[in-house]
Amino acid sequence: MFARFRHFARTLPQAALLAALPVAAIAAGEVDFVQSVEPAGLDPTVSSPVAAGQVTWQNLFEGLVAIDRDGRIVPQLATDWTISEDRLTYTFNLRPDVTFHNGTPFDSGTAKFSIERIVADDSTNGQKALYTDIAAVEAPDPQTLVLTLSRPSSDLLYWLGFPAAVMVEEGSADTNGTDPVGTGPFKLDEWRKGDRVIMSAWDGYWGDPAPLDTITARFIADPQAQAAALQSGQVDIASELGAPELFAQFAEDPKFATNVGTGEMEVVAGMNNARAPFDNVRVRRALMMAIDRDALIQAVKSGYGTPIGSHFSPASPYYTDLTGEYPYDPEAARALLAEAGYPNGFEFTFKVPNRTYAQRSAEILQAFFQQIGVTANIVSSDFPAAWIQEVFTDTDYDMTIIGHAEPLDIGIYARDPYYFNYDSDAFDAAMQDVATATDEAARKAAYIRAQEILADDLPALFLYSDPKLGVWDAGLEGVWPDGPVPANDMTEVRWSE
Amino acid sequence: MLAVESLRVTFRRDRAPPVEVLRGVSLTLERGATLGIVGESGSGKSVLALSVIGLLPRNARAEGRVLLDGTDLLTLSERGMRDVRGRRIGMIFQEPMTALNPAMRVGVQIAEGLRVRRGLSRGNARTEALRLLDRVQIPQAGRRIDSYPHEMSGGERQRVGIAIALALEPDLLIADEPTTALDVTVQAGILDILGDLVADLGLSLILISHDLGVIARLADRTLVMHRGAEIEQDATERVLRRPGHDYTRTLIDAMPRRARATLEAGRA
Amino acid sequence: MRRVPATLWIGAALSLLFVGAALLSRVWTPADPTGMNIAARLKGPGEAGLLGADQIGRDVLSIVMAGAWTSLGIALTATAIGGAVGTATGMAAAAGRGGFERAVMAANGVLFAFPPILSAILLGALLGPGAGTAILAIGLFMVPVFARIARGAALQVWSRDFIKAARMAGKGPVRISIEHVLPNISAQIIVQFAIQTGLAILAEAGLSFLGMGVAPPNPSWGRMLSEAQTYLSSAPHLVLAPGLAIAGAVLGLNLLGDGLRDLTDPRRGQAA
Amino acid sequence: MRKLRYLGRRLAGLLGILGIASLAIFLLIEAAPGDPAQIMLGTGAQPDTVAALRAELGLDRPLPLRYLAWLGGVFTGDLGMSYTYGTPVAELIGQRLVVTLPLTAMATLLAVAVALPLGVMAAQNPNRIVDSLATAFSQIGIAVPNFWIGLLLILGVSLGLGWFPTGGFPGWRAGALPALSALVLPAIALAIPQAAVLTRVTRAAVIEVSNEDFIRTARAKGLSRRRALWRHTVPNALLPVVTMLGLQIPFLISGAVLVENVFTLPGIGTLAYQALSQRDLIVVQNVVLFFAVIVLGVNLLVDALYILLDPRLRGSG
Repeated sequence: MFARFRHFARTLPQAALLAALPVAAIAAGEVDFVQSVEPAGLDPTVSSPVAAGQVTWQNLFEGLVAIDRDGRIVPQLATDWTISEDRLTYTFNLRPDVTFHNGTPFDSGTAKFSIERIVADDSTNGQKALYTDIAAVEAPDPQTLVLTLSRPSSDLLYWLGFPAAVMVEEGSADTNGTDPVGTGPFKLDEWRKGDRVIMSAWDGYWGDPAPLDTITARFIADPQAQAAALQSGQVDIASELGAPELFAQFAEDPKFATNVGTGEMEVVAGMNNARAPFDNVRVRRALMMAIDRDALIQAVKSGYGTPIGSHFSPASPYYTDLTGEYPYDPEAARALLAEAGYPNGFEFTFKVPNRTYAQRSAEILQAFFQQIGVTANIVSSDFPAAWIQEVFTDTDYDMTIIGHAEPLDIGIYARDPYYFNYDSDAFDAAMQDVATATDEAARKAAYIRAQEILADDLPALFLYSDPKLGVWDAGLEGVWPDGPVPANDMTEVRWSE
Repeated sequence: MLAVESLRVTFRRDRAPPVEVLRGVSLTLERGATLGIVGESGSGKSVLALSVIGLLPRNARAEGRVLLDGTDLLTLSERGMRDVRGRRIGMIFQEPMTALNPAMRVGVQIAEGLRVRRGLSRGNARTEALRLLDRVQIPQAGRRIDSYPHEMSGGERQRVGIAIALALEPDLLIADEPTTALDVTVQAGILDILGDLVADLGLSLILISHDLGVIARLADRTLVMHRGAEIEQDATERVLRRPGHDYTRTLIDAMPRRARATLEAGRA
Repeated sequence: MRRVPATLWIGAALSLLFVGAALLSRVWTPADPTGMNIAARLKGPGEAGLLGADQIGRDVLSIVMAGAWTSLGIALTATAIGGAVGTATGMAAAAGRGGFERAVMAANGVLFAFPPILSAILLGALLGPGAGTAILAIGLFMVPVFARIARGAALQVWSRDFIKAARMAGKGPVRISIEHVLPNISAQIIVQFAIQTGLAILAEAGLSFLGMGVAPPNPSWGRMLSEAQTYLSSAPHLVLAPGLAIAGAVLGLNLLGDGLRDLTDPRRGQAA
Repeated sequence: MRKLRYLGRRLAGLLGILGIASLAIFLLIEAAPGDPAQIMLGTGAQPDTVAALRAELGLDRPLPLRYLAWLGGVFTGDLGMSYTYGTPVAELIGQRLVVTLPLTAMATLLAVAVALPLGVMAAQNPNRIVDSLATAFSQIGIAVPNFWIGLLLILGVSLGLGWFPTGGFPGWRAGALPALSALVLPAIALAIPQAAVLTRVTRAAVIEVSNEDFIRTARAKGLSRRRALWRHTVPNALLPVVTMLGLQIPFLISGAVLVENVFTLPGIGTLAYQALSQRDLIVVQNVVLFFAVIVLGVNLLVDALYILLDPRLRGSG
């Protein structure tokens, strides 16, 4: 009875709406994907790279190389490349007959401009630090680009596949934030700020045209609203559903395809290693052992997520499982705390960004710490503004909690200054070995050593890796299941016949 | 023409026993005659007037009979009563400052009854309103017709009040303390107009006042009321000259000496 | 003796219920309002506690009770501060007149120009979210309200004869304000206090909803609602309890205020 | 004439208040911790990159200069460029206004449409069921937070019945109907507390005016109760209602911030909130100033309406 009423109730206003709408409002080649954060500008080479890249990377902008859905480096605007014996010179052969959306041809001159712009003194590229080993850029002929490094950087090729290193051209570089001009298969139609970015297929694309005619990024911060938009068909893809607790209902629904993918986001509780008692490694270990990471994931992420023991997530090719290093053991934690000189525990201020996952995790950590006699006083911090100022810039904090979304970003622990105030010669050496590794095995070994040092030193409490909970219309193919790069690559997405 | 028979009015009150404000009053009024009702404030004069025109507050209950040409007004429906108000009985109120709608031009207020009850066109109603303003001796009526009440003096407003009451040419006019709120100099003018109307149009008039001087000027008969009851009722001359009751006498004594003198003079 | 209006009874009873719950929560709640229980998460009313459990398995009834303490505490403190400052400036404006009065009224105009939530968000940005910020922001927006009412009421008192007498007796404006004006306007201020406390609860809930309220684990009705939005379809009970608590507390205080006004001002009592 | 001078004086006072408000806004936002350049660049950026961006945004100029530049821009109609979006602030506000303005207008219309008849009916039938219902509605409506109403509407109407979207805004280009239907529930949530306040004021005002002498005069003309009500009582009772509408503007805006948040509408409230958390200072300054202008402007408008509604204030001649 109720069901019938609901059906009637549902169809009534819809019929009225449909009658009023122009026909063919829904084209076959159209996809709307949801994204929780709206980028400040659409240019991934300036300002907030993650959100901008999630909209435009691969769709609008392309790089010399790209990272594919499996995390591999693949050629893009460079067809192939050679690396010199001393690993200091990279020579790229560039793809001919590539033009930007505004008709400007892509050649080694534009590539040189793009790279030099990243490393310039007045560069406003947020990821500049990754590319500063590039000492010189040369363009000996239109199809050849030569990069000379000041020291070996084994990850450089990987970084060049990143949103922060996409190719732009000089004439439009300054306005890419609002009016992006790239070489990708889609071009910008309209950006309705606060709501959506609409992109449509560009007929001048150098490669195979994308199957879709139109793609739209919809910015919906609230997880409930994301789920509702999916259910009502207003959006087709949520590659990272914000509400894990709603995921199960989509998994049961045949209208949707779901996938629990691995993501690159590691949630860690960073500590101020320069401040007592967090300068004491035994205290840090005791706190780590006070936490039942599985229970935490259950509570915060409805069980979707993987405990981590160090800074890499299982999505990383160099991941090694170190969760066994300091497992949940409140008894041992209490003992270790006493050994460190805090038999009665201590009290500290827990500066938590006012974001749901952080607040929720902090509340649970607070309860765990209480079990070993440590009192955490939670202070909300307005994110990002106040948090970045207080924690990141001023490092005026005891403990905080935040997700690190950039892949292969373990190097942040070697940075000085960085908000952990962590200083370890052994770790710095391991990172040096990563940079100078001449083969993949040596590189992997160095990365694993770096992870092991962190897992033992615990400059931060390593909590969990965020899953990439993908939900999309069951009629869609080609959606990225995992997230080796935070992106919504729509270039291979199609509606199945 | 009008006969009120043992009219009782009681007010219901919240959380208190009902109170009786009229305790059986009777009166009769001939066509073209003027009845004065006198009494101190709270004596039930106004309630009596409101019962006749059927505008008692909601919590009031009237018993008895109010016969207008043989029809008991108390038994009339609201719709029936609406035909009586304005057309058969017009009423003039005490406070010219508050008795007019402050947000409406006076001409419109006069014309409103004509338009609603008579169905006159806007233009015809305006012409008629202009005539009425002339009738109540508003100078420069053509200009003043578009004034708002606050732009007029008290006397002028009271004249507008009379014009409103006259608009539908009623047979009976009830004037409830029409001059009390006015300056002495203005009072006379208003009373003159009322007197002229009775004389020229053959109206019946019920004139309510606490001021015997006012009553004495116009009323053929006078009803003296006290605490909701009739004290005496007779020809005005008789009541004033040979008050049949102590209360009437105190009313006469309370009059200013000069007014009493005029009264004496008038009597003489 | 006038009869006590029914609204006053209902208002007083509702207000007492919430004050009682707030006080009780300091010594007893059915369960630990901060104690999580993963096994019970999102369980409905009856399955886990009287009002169910939240997303980390805390007992909803216990958090709502403890939330009363937070909510009432912030609202009362903010209104008390705003009320005291506002009343004092309003009385001073009435006593001082002239330029001072104009300055006070202009300052009120500036405060009035900022929509309350917006000024609270601005303050939140400046001071960081937390109870102190909420109290300050809400209190600040109470100031012009009380100032206006106190000034209006005080001006009426100042025009009365006994003030003239006091002035002729050589009393200064400060002394007159305290001895004569304050007692005569206190009834109006108290009535306004009850109503403004209700508004303060609404404002606090709004701030917490936007993540600008007290820090966890201090329970807060507004934050409960903001968290409940995520579970709207899977656990609707989470959205009902805190909302009803807010509405009930505000309703109680409003009725209390209206009832008090009817009691102290017979003219209004009849009109209402 | 007198009235014109009065309105002129009001306008001057208003500009003074806006001047003080603008300085307060500017200083408050400047004093808040958080560097827009650092926020835009994220946690990966090095200090020299941040410094470069600060220079590019003009954030390295001295404080008084930036304030004066902003104020000068406001007077010439140039509100500056958003740090984060990189678009003119005026354009940004305009884009958001096409959501917030219809939203608040719909809410106000809805509130008036409910409150006026309800308040009048309640006043006409004291102590009857209508009156009790109206009183209950106004008491409860004032007490419930509008964002909670929003949540309940999403729960019951959107998720339950499947009517109207749960949030988001398709844009006016998608057609008037989809756009309006996205605003229906938020407008209802916003309208209910407003309607409650207005019902209360209307009821009290109508009761008060009903007891005026001129209503008796009108009835004595033989006017029906209904005509006396709509021609005489209601026009005179509108004054306090209009006043209350003006006084409610700050609350309406506050409510819009919350309701836009619940329904994820890209309105000006969301813009203010978002820009502040991004420390897009120039946007925050302008939006807050804009709201102040609206609040004060509406109150000036209410004053003007007063003069229109009450001829006594119009002055003769």
